[in-house]
Amino acid sequence: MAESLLQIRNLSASYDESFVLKGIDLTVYKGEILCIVGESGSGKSTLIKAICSDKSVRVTEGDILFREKRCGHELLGSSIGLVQQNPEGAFNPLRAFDVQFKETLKSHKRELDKKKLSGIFTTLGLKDAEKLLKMKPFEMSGGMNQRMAIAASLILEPELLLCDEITSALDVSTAIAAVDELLRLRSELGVTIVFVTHNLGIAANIADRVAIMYQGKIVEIGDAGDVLRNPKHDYTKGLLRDVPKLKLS
Amino acid sequence: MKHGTRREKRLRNRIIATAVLALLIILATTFAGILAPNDPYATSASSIRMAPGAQYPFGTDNLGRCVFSRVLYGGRTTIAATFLLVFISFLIGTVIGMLCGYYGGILDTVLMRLADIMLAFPQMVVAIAVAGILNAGMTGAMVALGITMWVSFARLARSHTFSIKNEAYIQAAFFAGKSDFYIIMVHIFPNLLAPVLTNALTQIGTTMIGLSGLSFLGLGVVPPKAEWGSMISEGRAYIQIAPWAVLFPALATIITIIIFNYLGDAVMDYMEV
Amino acid sequence: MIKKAIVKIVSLISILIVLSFFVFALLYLAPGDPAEKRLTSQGVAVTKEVLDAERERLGLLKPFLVRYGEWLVRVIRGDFGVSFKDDMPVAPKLYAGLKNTTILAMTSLLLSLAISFWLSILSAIRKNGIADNIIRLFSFIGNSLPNFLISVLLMYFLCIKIKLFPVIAKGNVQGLFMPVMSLSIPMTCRFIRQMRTEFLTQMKADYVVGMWGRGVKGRYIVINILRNSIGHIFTIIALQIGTLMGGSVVIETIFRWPGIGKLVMDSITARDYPVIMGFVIIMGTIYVVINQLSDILSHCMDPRTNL
Amino acid sequence: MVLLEGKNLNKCFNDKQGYTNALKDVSFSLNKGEVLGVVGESGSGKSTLLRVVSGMIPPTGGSLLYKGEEYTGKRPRKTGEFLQVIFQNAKSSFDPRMTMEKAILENGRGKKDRAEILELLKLVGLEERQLSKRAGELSGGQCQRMSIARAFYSEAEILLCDEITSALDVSTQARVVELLQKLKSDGKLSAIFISHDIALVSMICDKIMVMKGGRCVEQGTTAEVIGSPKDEYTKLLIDSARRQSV
Repeated sequence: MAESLLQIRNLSASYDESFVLKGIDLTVYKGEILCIVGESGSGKSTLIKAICSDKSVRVTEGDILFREKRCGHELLGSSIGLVQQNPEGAFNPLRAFDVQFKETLKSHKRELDKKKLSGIFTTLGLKDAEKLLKMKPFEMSGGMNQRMAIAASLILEPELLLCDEITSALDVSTAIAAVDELLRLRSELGVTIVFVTHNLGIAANIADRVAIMYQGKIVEIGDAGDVLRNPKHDYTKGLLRDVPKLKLS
Repeated sequence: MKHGTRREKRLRNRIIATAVLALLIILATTFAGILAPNDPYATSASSIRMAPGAQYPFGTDNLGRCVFSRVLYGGRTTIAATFLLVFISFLIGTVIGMLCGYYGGILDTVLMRLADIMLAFPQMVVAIAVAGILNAGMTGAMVALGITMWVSFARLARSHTFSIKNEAYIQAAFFAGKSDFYIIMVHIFPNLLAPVLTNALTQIGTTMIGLSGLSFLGLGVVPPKAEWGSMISEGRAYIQIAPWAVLFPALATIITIIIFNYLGDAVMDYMEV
Repeated sequence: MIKKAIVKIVSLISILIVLSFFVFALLYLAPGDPAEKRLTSQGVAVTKEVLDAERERLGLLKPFLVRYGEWLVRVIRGDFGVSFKDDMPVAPKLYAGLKNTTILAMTSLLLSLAISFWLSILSAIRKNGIADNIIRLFSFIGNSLPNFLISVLLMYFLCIKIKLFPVIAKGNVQGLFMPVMSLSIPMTCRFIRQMRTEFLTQMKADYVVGMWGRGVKGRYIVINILRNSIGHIFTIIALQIGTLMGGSVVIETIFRWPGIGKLVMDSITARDYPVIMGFVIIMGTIYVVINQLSDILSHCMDPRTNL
Repeated sequence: MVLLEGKNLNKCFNDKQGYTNALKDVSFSLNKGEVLGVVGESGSGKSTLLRVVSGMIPPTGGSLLYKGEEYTGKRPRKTGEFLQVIFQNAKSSFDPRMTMEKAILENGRGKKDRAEILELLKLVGLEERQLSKRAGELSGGQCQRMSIARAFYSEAEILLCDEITSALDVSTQARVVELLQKLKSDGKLSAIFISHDIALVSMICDKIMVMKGGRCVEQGTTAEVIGSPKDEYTKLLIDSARRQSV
């Protein structure tokens, strides 16, 4: 595939005094959507935190390289965008969106480009950008906040977007719609996406490649079709067997 | 039991150490009768305002009474009154709070409205007025502070009862056919005890400050009964000549309040972990 | 909005009515009969005839609620009755005292706020650092000290040991120093503790994580934290006003500051009930109004909170 | 034999937001040994249905029958004699200070039969030593098994399962589903199974009811509903589920 964007080499990390990541090797290529699938306690959220250089995660071994350079907090926002599970958590609920967008941009020494922003809004299916920007997060629904959070990440034009369980709080049909939106984003803006989820079904829908995590390790990684159709690792096989399937009779 | 992290262990040690100190203070004042070298009420014209020495470790006051003995006896008054007041408030507040949280409805509205109104008044202002008008010594002072103190317990117990009541295990108890009384006593009370007791612990320091403040103003104990606040107030008049009559009870007050406050803080931190 | 305002005003008025009823009832809970109290506090020999005449004059023979109503109407007009001691109207005394108390209390409050605001920010930002530990230690100790103790100790060390200030306060700036210190030290410590907790709560809020994830600069995050804390800080201040009122009684008595607190303590000694009642009514009203105002302010700052 | 029946159930809530119709004219029937699945997304009224049927809240209209006898308006203390609820959050359905044994005994209405408890434990795939544990010391899946054992101990015939697997991991969920399938094939299970996941429901249930906006939009045997859905919304749900299946 194309050039590599993010490289994780032999990463071990601890969180809350216990080791949760053991020898992770992972490369994210430009333009792809990589899904990291794992159950609770698999270490998938810790991996995201480690990529973001969150202080609560202590890297004990290995490197995380973004474009051949060590990852640091300064990359967050401008090069690596992060969208979190809790949509209300992205913004200060009490202040209007436009102020918060401006603060985000100013932190990266940029100005608010209204045209670009409304372009992103349209891609995300948000109408009437002017009015939305005047509103405050607490006045809007979770779904709208989720989109605004994605917009706030995209306005900085990051090359890599990390999505942490963003569909798990949504209903089935809404989750599918959100997935479609992300796919459209990729095709229109060419952003690389790392999508973390516990839901294999969602992964099957969105991923180019899938990485299965179990007990702090990546047990299997490969093209989505390969991994999901011909799993090699026992854990993946079990996981695939356990996904509820529609029974017709 | 759960395995403690380092932080938890450190907190637990802190709590134990402070609790031992608190216990020592309580014991020292409870057994004031044995520990005190002199009669705290015996006046003696020959030993007025004597500096600390062998016979009177903390010196004597204006009437020749032993300050050390009075500090011990005074501590008993303050600590006993504080514990009694906190305990009564705890009892009344918790029962009211549990009933309000559990049954809701009119009972809840009326009692919580009352609690709101109680909190709407400045506590010390009301306490000073009540204690001043009742003129009933330490009981008056306790009533004056108790009027508003039960409210914090009631509110806390109510909000915890409220959230416990919405837990599935209460529903499960309903489906098991259990009575309201059983549910309150077996499921609700034990589960809200920890936070409410923590509140009781943090209230001890505040209550001591309040009670000794009222005594200082002459609205608490009736002289000659020993109490730290009133001893400081009496000694203030001749502080230039006999500073020990003020400084020792002051020191006792500070140390006691600090220990109890520290204990309260530590337990609160521990509960949050 | 209008509905909310009406609800707020109604609750304010009902609280004040309960307060006034409570105060009026208190007089009757007190041991002895008001007429007798009045006569004894004036040093008149109490005989049955004098007592009956006094009862008649005070209107004590009317039903309780009627007397309460008449008293309430007078209070609303600003008439707190006449002093038992010297038959002078109580209101002017109370107002004069209130003015001095306000000077003392406001100075202490502003001083405490000015100090505690910066220290608590410093303490919260440098959590578990050296500065934080020192600030926490001092604020913990200060919070554990009753203000009568602080004033006695200050007096001993500053006035007697090093003779920096006169023992008895005069109504000037120099006289203000000691009482203000005594009131401010514990209040500053309480403010620091409460504001620090508030800032720390805000720092843990989801939005801070979200902003951090977008690479927003620290100074903008601080602005957001301060913005969201304001509502709570109003509440913290309003609640401290009550403690301040109680504290000023003690401090004014110790330093002989001619405020309303000293007035009420003198009246308690002299069993001069109208002054005590007036004191509770005035202080209660101020406190209730301030708290309701702070509710409204924090609702404006954070519309999610209930009014 | 018809065990449980609901006829034209209605439920209105009258709260601060105004008047909401959470349940509109919903009818169902449950036979012995049968599992009825209720599917819907958030706000569909499926949880309200469970609360009404179990007696936690009274319906505003319609009637509920158990073996032909009306029990509308009866509260959980009474309905608990013939139906038991398994809650979504298994851990919080046990008092954190109570051992499992005590919690199970509590549901026996005075009965104290340790042998039966041990048998039930075997049935749900747990071990005796877990009886002395508290909810915090067990995993979510174990707690959910425990609450099934507790429900069986009460000798109630009907289980109402409220999203009982949605807080669990996929693999844990699969084990609980297997347990339910086994209980069903042994003829021990008559239940209403509420879930947002139509695939999951299709694996366990004999009959399916699809709910949207408080209304039942489609009802029938699993084969009918999944095989030839009539309602658009059902089709959408099945479609989403298909896309999510691997």
